[in-house]
Amino acid sequence: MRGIGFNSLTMSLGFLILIGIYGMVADTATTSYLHAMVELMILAYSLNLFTGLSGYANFGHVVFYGLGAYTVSVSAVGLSSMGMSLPTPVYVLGAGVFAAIFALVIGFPILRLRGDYFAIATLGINEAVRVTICNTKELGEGRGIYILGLVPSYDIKMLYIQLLLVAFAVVVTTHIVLKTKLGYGLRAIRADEDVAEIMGVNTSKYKIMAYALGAFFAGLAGGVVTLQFACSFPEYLFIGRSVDMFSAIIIGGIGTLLGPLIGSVIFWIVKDALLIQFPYFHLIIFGVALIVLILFFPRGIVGLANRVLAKRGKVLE
Amino acid sequence: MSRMNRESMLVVDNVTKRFGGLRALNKVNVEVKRGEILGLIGPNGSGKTTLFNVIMGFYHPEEGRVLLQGEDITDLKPHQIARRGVGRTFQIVRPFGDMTVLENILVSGLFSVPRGGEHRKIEDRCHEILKITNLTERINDPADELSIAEKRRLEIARALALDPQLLLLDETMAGLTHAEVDQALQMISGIRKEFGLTMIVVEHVMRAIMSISDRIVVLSEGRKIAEGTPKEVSENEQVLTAYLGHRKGS
Amino acid sequence: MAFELLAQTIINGLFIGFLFGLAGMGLTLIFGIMRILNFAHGAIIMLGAYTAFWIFILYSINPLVAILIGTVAGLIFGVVLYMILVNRLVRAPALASLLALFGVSMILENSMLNLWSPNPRSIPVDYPTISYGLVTISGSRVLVSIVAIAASVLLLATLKWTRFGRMIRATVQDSRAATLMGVDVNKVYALGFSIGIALAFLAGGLLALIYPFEPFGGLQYALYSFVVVVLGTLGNPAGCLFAGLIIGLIHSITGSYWTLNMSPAVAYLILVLTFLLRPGGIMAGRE
Amino acid sequence: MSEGKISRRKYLKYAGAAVAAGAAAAAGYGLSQYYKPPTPTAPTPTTPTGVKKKVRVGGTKPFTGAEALPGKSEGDANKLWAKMVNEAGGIRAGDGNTYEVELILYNDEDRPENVGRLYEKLIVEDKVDFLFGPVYGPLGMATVPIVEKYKKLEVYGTCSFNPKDYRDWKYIVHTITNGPSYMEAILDMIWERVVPNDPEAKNIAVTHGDDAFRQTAGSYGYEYAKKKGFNVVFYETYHSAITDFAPLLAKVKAAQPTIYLNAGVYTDAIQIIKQMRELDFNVKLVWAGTGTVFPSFYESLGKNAEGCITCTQWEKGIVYQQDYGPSHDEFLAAFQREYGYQPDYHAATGFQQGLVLQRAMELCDDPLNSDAMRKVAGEIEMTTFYGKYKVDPVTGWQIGHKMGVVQWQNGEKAVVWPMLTGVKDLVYPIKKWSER
Repeated sequence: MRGIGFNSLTMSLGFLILIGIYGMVADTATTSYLHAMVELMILAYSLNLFTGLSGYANFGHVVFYGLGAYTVSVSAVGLSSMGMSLPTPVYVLGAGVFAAIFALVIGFPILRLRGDYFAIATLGINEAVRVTICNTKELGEGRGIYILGLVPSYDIKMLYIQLLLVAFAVVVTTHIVLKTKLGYGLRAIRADEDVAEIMGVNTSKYKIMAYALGAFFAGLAGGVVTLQFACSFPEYLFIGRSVDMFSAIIIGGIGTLLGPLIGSVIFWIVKDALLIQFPYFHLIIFGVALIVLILFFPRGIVGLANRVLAKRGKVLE
Repeated sequence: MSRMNRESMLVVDNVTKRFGGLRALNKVNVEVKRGEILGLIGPNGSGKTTLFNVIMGFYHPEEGRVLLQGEDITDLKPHQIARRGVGRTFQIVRPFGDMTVLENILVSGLFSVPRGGEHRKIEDRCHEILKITNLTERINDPADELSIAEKRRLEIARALALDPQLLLLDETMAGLTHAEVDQALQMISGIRKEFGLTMIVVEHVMRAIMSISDRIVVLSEGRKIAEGTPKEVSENEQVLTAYLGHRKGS
Repeated sequence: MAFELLAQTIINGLFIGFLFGLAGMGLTLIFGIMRILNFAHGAIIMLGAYTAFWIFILYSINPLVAILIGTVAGLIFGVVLYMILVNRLVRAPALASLLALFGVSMILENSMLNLWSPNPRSIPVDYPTISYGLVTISGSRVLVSIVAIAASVLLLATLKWTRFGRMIRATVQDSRAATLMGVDVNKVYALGFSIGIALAFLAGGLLALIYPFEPFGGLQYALYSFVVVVLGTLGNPAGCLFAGLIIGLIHSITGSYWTLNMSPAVAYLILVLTFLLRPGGIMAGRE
Repeated sequence: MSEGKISRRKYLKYAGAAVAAGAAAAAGYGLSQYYKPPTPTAPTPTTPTGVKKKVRVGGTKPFTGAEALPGKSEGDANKLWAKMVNEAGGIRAGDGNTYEVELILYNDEDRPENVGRLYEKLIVEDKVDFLFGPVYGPLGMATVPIVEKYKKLEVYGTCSFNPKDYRDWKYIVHTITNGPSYMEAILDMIWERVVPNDPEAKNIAVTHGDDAFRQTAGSYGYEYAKKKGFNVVFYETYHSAITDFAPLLAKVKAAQPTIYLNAGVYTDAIQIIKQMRELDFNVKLVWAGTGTVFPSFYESLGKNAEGCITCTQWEKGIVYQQDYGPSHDEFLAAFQREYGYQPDYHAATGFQQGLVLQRAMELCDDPLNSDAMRKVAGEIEMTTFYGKYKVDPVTGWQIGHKMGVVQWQNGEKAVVWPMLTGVKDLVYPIKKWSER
């Protein structure tokens, strides 16, 4: 095996440590800026675990982020009515677990579909969940659920630490998955699903596992955002967020370890700068840039780097 | 293991497969002994590939059963059959394009051992297979960049990595030059000696199939029309008509 | 009383159904030919609505004529969009082409916002309504349905009988085989794609007659079109017409007999159910 | 990927040109006459007279996305206020200094992930002293924890909250009558001006959308109507993104109400009137949604808009006797001159945000300290062109401001409530659809 893998992992974890320390020492505005970037990074990694590796276009991945968010607020309200409350990490973990369970339940039916049918089904599910939330009294309908006071008051540094831990977890998980049967099985499914089945890969089981794993980390990110705003509302399930995650992994390099990291950093910096400079035109410029980038680097930055590095026998994972 | 005939590796028992009105396989009975190379020939559309897909569990037969070493595998999923040691190659090469040659082989390697033996042991076995199918120098190149002949050998290597007991070779010689066919024949007999494999080989290159098979089964329009040693089959009247069509005046 | 409500519901359902069908047709034609899901479909429908609206306002001609001119403009826009971007997308990996089209919808929606302000608009024109007892049929909806049916029949006829139609169907079956048969697949892609866009412009124009529209209003129509397209089997325009009616009825019946706010959810649930029962969509196999 | 691959360099040149052309075309088009993008936010500095201090005010509005309409008009009004204050030499605060206003507005796209980052940037990086809240309810609530932590006074504009969600926040003040009492003005107007001479008017139907604002306005309106003595013959919620109301209206028509009130937004309002006409569903008075206030409502519906009423935070023609800030006409003229379009209630509310801050600074002896300012803002009572301002000192909830009611009468919005000088007669019952 070529000397690869190892340094991609150290690079990503090293980068996380770097922005972690910088975020903690700098002023809270920078912490909040990095917090938003790391949140997008986690979502990109969670999408990469499923779509990146298996090639199944999941356009409704934000539904797990939303469900994670609602798990925290619903459980916070529920527990407080019984006079109890949990430490925040338990809430966040609960958010991830619920999202993963939901993925397992919904995964069986829709993972029997392929390609474009699957993409549309995920869109449908995201909308169906959002509409159902909007119409259920207990879930706060359109107004959302407010838990100000039920969870520790807003402290961006603490939230940032929790988010970094989740980011560490998702990066290490991606590395492990890429090195084990799950990773090879998923990449085989992406290349040619029927042949993968014939080569011994239990395709239906592996797709579900990846789907639930991705959902778990998206749920964790959702849990943290509810703690940040002390409320959760249907806008968390806005389809635009799925597009952001998607752009991040396409820009960075789909199905790789470094791809989601590079992609989300570039995506966030460019989008934020454009948003502040051109309040009205930012999406036009961003749209044009996205298209040119996709046509030029369909394999993303890591893909490009690999083409360059391949001559020297090294490949970025 | 099998109460019936001890050395029978695979029994295709009275299998019928229909696609709408078309009867692709019609009550086909085939038996392959352990360590034997069975040639499977027949004109295009005679059901050879369909039979492979039924054996691999990709298609489910309307009637009949498939037994692997006495165990009924008719209702198993392809990956379960593969893990029971049945490897297969494809008529039109289907490599895992964006994965390297080694990774292509690692996929089946990892899934062959039921408990998923540790990485190191599997990797050594893969390197050995690469040597036999002389793909070693292309080890880290993406499968897309291989030549047709190399991709054909990769298919065989990938099937071998499953540590199979039964190998299904689907026209691995098609489109090869004379020299390349001889090379392939040599490799297949080498594999047979090295791993003691039972094989079913589908081939249109008569010279190759006749020389390598112990026994030959001939299919036409989904039915078995002849069976026997290569010599018997090549003189069989029905086989010639099936292949060459009716001779004038006969 | 209950009968009138049922009759009114079914009539409303059918009328929107034709519009959903037409909107779906543009989408499914493009998918059929190029295996690309046009995620900019919603924004393009809105662009069609604005085009028809401005032609009507600036030249104050009969709205139908304005819509037809708009459709021709759609054809040209389709060709331009194909030349600049889409012909390169055909060869790009599937995930990338889906996202590139999202990029297109970002550009279109925000350009419309900056050009024509976020104010919702509608073509202010009224056609007489016909009513029997409590059941009334609005003139503009009848008109919209007639045009939608005419366009659908016209499309199906061209596909069935004209040479160009056969070339498109060949490409839909198997583009590689079509090339071998001497079909200039690139020309089919270009024209097929622009016909799909023209249909979206037509749907947008008709929609502007009966519903208000604004730059970001396309998402809801896109989601409904996806449901219609998948129900009618991807790549099968005839199936679309049929599926459009079903979704129109579901939308209307849920609205009348449950609450209107669950209509989209019911449509999406029907979509997921169809996937399970007939993965190929209801028209699978019956081309 | 190989066959038909254009050489990378040729494509680069071609794509580069397309990118530049695309962005330039968009920017150029953007400056078309109808829709002028805002001038840079920081107003032109005025000639310094004496010791000048600076007060920084920050906020975010949804300049793009589905909420772009209210975002742009509220943002424009905030900027107009800052410009007018600076042109008049700044705010003469309670501590004797005069403060020049520096306003910083960002685009939050009405998306939660932008709010956290932008408010931290405003408070910590841009060091703003006070904040104008975002336009959309849930997003407004999302800023509460940040504002409470950094103890920064935040004045909310058209962002409506629900009293049930109030937790003891200390730095927030509202300007508009909040969601719950939106329908009160209409119901009071009907009770005072219609019921006495048409008892039938008690039978009303109420419907509303299911997003934050319409849910609050509709459900509280329903309770208020029952408390007031109305007989609500039909009540239902509809999905906020729905554009086809025929099924709903068929049911409302079946209930045969005299008056039909729908708490909806702009697209609902147009669509409901169109489909009431299609279904020939006649009532003596109709409120189709707050969107009725927009001029383009009348443009889109033509004569069908005649007679439609709506409650509104503020409307041209509601002439309060203001004891602070510009008069009704001065505000209208200033806005028309600056932006070339009629201000709607979002714009008026945006301007009121500024006036509340300005008045509080004038009366507060420590004008940059949020605690002191919040205390003053909680206690002041004033009437501006926008109407009365009085908040509950503890919750910051607006209790003074009352909604007005307007009715489209031959192409103009006539003020029919509150009963101030110059109020017009109410056209009741409105013409049947067939007679228009």
